Amino acid sequence: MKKSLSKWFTGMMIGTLLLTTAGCGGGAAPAANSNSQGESAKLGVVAYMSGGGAAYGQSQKEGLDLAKDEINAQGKIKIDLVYEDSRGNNTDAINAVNKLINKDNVVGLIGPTLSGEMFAAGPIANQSGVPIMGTSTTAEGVTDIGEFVFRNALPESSAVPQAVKKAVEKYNLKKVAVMYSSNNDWAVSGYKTMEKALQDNGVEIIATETFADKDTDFSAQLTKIASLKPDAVMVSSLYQEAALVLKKAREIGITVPFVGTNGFNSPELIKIAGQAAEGAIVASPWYPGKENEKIKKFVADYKAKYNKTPDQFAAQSYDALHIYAAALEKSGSTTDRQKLRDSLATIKDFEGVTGKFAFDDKRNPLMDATVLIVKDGQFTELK
Amino acid sequence: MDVILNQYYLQIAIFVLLNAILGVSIYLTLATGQLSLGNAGFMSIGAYTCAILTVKAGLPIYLGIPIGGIAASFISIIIGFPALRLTGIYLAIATLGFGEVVRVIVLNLKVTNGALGISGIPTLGAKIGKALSALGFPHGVGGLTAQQTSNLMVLVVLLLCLSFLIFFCTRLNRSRVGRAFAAIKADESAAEAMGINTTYYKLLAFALGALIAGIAGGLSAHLTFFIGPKDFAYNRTVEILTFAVLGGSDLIIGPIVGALLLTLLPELLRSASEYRLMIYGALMVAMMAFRPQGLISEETVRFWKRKLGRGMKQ
Amino acid sequence: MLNISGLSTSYGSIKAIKGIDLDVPQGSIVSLIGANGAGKTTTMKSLVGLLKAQAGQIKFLNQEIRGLAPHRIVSLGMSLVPEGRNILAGMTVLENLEMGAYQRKDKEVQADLEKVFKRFPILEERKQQFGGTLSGGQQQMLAIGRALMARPKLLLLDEPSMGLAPLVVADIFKVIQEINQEGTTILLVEQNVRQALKIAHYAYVLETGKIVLHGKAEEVAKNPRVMEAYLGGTKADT
Amino acid sequence: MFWQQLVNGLTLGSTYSLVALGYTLIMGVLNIINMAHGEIFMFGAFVGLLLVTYLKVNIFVAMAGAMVACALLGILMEMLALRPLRRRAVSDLAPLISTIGVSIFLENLALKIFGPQSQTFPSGALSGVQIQLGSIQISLVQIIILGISFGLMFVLRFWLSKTRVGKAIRTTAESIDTANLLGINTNKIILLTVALASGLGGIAGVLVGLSINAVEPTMGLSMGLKGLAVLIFGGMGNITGAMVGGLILGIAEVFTVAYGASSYRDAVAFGMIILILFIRPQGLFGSSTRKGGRF
Amino acid sequence: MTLVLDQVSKSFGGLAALGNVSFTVNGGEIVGIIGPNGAGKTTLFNLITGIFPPSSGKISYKGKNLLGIRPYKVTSLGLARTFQNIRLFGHMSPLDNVMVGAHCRTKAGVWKGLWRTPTQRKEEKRTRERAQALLQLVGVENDSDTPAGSLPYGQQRRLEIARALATEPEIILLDEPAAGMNESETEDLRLLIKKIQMMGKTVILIEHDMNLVMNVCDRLVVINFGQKIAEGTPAEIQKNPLVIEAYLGREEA
Repeated sequence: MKKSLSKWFTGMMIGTLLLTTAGCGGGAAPAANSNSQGESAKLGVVAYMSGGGAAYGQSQKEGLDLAKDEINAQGKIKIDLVYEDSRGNNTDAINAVNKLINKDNVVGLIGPTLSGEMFAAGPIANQSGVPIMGTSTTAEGVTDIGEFVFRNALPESSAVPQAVKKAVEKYNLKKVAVMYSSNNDWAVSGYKTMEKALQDNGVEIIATETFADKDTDFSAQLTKIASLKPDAVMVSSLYQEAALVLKKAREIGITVPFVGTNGFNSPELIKIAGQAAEGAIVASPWYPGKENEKIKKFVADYKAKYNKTPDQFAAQSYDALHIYAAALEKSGSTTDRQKLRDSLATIKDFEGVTGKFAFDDKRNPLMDATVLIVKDGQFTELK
Repeated sequence: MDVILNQYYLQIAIFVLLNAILGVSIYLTLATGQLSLGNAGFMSIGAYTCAILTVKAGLPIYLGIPIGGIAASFISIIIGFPALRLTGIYLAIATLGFGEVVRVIVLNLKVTNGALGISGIPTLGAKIGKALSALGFPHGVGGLTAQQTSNLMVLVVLLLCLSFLIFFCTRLNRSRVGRAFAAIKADESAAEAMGINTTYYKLLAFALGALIAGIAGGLSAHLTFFIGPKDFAYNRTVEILTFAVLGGSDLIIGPIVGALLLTLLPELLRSASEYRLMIYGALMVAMMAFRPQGLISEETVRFWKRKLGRGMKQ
Repeated sequence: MLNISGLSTSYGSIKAIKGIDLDVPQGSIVSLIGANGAGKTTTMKSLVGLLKAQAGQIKFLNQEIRGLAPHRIVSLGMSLVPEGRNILAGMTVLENLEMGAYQRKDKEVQADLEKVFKRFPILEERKQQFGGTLSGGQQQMLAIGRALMARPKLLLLDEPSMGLAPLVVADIFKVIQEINQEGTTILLVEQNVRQALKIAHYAYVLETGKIVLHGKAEEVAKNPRVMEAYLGGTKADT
Repeated sequence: MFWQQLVNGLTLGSTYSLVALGYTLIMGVLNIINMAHGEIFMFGAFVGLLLVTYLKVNIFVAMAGAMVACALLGILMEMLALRPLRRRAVSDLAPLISTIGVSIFLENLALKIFGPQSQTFPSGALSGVQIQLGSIQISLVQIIILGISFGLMFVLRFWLSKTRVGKAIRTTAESIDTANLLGINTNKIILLTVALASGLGGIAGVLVGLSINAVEPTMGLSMGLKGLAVLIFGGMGNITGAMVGGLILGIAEVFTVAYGASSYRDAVAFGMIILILFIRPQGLFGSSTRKGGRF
Repeated sequence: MTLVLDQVSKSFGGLAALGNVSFTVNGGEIVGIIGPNGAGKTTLFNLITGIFPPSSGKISYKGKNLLGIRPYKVTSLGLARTFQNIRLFGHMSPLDNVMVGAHCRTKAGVWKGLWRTPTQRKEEKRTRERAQALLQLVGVENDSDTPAGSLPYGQQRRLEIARALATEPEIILLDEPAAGMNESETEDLRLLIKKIQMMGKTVILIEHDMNLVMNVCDRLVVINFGQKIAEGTPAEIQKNPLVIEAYLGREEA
């Protein structure tokens, strides 16, 4: 009985082996580029949908799905989305991009979620001549990959200085402490921008402490910082660590303002940190509380569909698809990748939920950020 | 032909080969019965050394990759002396710890650019493409696009690497050194009593494994345009381990088959991506319960030899 | 009490015992003797279920016990004092003895403990010491005492004299005889042939996995074959 | 600041100790490293969270619930992933790999069931309460964790050394064969041990979840690796070792941040075990041979 | 006087396994070491071959101190052994097992093995031929499809001897080579041991099979409770009352 079970198992595994090898060769051949008009445009999405960062990919998917339904309902242009999971892993991102380009024959790409993934997968799209747009890849140098690489994610270099400047003016900051997640590329990039912005504003950095993603204990860093009595604390990290930092800081009696990078800009921050999030400052193009019809409608629709407030990952993805739709409309083809790229590059005066938008000559977004502060459990504009 | 030359399949084939090389690296250390979970660490040493040399110092790739491998094996010898006194689980955990320490050091060094990693690494494909156009084939060869040609060339390069490794290992297995490895794996103290300097051969296997992992690291840097510390963390270690576990580590073909299966499986399971890792985990448990020696063991080969041999006679 | 027929056990492809027939009548001491590697320990381990026998019958108190888990066999009243004693080195002497009575829930455990201490006073002296710190002879006493704590109907002893000084060996054999006189049946594997045959009622001689000789102990003792098996005859060199 | 940092280190260390206790129990009896312990811990945190959030139970009831749920999970793991391996002669690496498989499975199962976002305990569930002792500040949850981990250590030690079942566990830990000969149903004892260790993991999950107040599916890995480091540092299968090792690791990490470079903090745990493996492979409190007392 | 043991003692964790054992072995002799189970015979072998060091005392071989020398070096000095519980490399073929034995007499490293240089090929060929000859000597078939671990018990014992002989030893230490063998196998073994002696090698033998020991050994050393209790020719030993007592127990308790 035991023997036969083991034999059966081996047989099954060998079967899988044969199937996989067969499947590899016998995959559907990609259809040749058809030029027929009026068909729906196929866009590929590479997102972090399983594993530790799946929360981000999930928000992005939700934002995209919402935008897709709207665009298709309008009927001017039809869009098909093909999702691929990148697991936050460079190799998987490369495979996903390759599959979308060469097997699914997509006309353009959205994603990947992480800047690191973009550095790995972006060159593939660029080589193949397929436009790719990051919606959350804020790191330095992303669009330097090549002229097919776009992003509508506001790089830290635009947002962070605004927040720092405003905070310095408002609270008359002289000396601050900085904390960042040192194993997260995106947070490190944010930290570097932050450091430069502080120097530009003549603020002294009295302590620089690091932690890692998924850390849960910040007592040592914060005790040290508390003893130095800074005027404010700057934090560059994802929302979970940021929220835990805020909580611990308030617990041990640090009451000064906290200024954060993009990671602060999430409803989850307030959800996790609760009362401790009060007074946290962040600059963001995305501000759900803004008096704007478009934003209100988006927030309401999103709430109706997913029963939660959209975060910036959702908002920026939502905008990204609308930008693509506008470009597709302009290019007049649902399959021509080069044309799509060229028309994307000329997008100007686009009104999205994250504000007025245009690409600069390096395919980075030109947009304004609003400096927000958490007040009574809500992001409100810091004036 | 189009199907085979589809860049998606070419790319997957390239990753299969890269992973197969990693599989060989863990196979080599396992050849003396030592489980090293430090291969991701050695891979990262190789990858960073090579990337830094090629990106910052402008060394050609064909020099950068072997130097990366040598750097990894050099480090392996330094930590191998104390580490190889440990056996079994202890060695596994110590090497796992080594990988983590390497990761933290990489995060903190300036030259590795911390968490931001090194981007814009020239790819093997691009280099080959350049060489091709220098040879007068700017638009590819024989009706293929330049990209297809260079990818195909990369594939050939990797295939050559892997073939050499297989050749190396089979030659090794049938030599004095290979027999010493096998003897140590079977019974370390009996091997020592038979006149084998076990420390030397264990260290040799360890260093060879690190060398190959380092070379694989260098290759991977030039295949993925970008490397960051996250690429060589715990998950990578487990991934490399599963190649050997699934395929079997008795014979060199085992980890290679394991790498093939485990690189293809995620692509096939793309539609079931949420369940992909759950299936992975369950598979590991089932393997240990039903076939701890892996899919391909010496018995399997013997069985098929006998069966085919009989078939031939009939 | 114990009837074995056709018992065979293998390690992998190597057959260690090949069809053994053996009877242990109630109240007796039966001695199983044989050279190293003859299969004595394998036999003992097969009886208590530590090794899975491939074929044959093991009837204990008229119940088939082949294939039962060891703890079930212990609860039926069979205890083995293994070769090498297997003292719980990291537990105290007292704890070792208590573990002997693991399955018992009756109130006489304490009384039995006193009995063991009376039989082996040294154990009482050292009852708080770790088992691993005892000398070889004391460990053997502890192992026997521990087995007795289970109140076995049949006690299996695997080489109780191994590695012990002659004086201690004599003591151990005396104790074995006493235990038997108090009503416990004993199956004894021994290398110390002369001693073993002296206290045994019946004896079986095992050679390379087979019983080659059996009978009343005194008859076996007189058999020249036994003498030869242990000290060897001198054949002419070829 | 020194004293405050010491307290920080102790409280952090006590969470490590709590996690390491479960590791050490399984290591002691089965001589394997349960790589899935971190994920069991994570499940415990979720079960506690769900109980508090939806059934509005008292936090101690939630701990009991998490303990039971994790014990059941442990039983499943023992029956499906460990017992089949014991029946045949496999290398000691097989259970290591098998439990890595379990850990991957559980983490992704949790991602599927609970979603990737981190979740928090509702306010009022003990978290956030601070106590001031002179210039030193400590949170109530941390005191509870410290208390419970020390309490558990003493209870466990007492239970293992004085009770019948505890002694049976120690006997099985010394030798499964001898335990069998003494009439102990070793399969049952092993099942009990794994269930107990997993249950302890569950309690640890709730407490740690409460203290950081963020529960998410990948929290098991980092905590699991820390627990693993403590296990090896303190000595495999040694309860005192787990306790002291956890505290030392906590203090070492905190002091690395306070007086060294915070960015090297993650290297401390593994640096420590590499060091200890070279100097004293059996760990701080472990004995060099299997002859010495377990636990 | 090739091998000299001088007042050798060994204790494990306070328990004495061997106490002040001294004897010498001369070139070309067959010396038997006998004694009841647990007397310390295998410990003696482990001390000689360097598995662990003695607690006190000296061991020297051809005037060379063997203390603190690792087992593989001891083997290359010319002392090879077999094990009481067979320790073949179970998955390897019998031929490969024997070829492993030739390790310390050969040189080719990774590089030469990879490119199969002429010297490597020559060496490999010589090793193979010698190994085949040794297999023939001990009477084990060279079947590459049967791993050593699946051979019959008696063949495994003889294969271990062939493997030890492949190290080209001057002294070969056999630890219970006849255990588990039947009478005719034991007789073959006796002839084999004699042959090994004829090859000019010295044999040290631990054995329980008294027929074998008495018939093959030139001299016997008897160990009981870690002490040497007697030494002499088989005939002397058989009459020694101390030995009889050690084996059969005392006449009167």
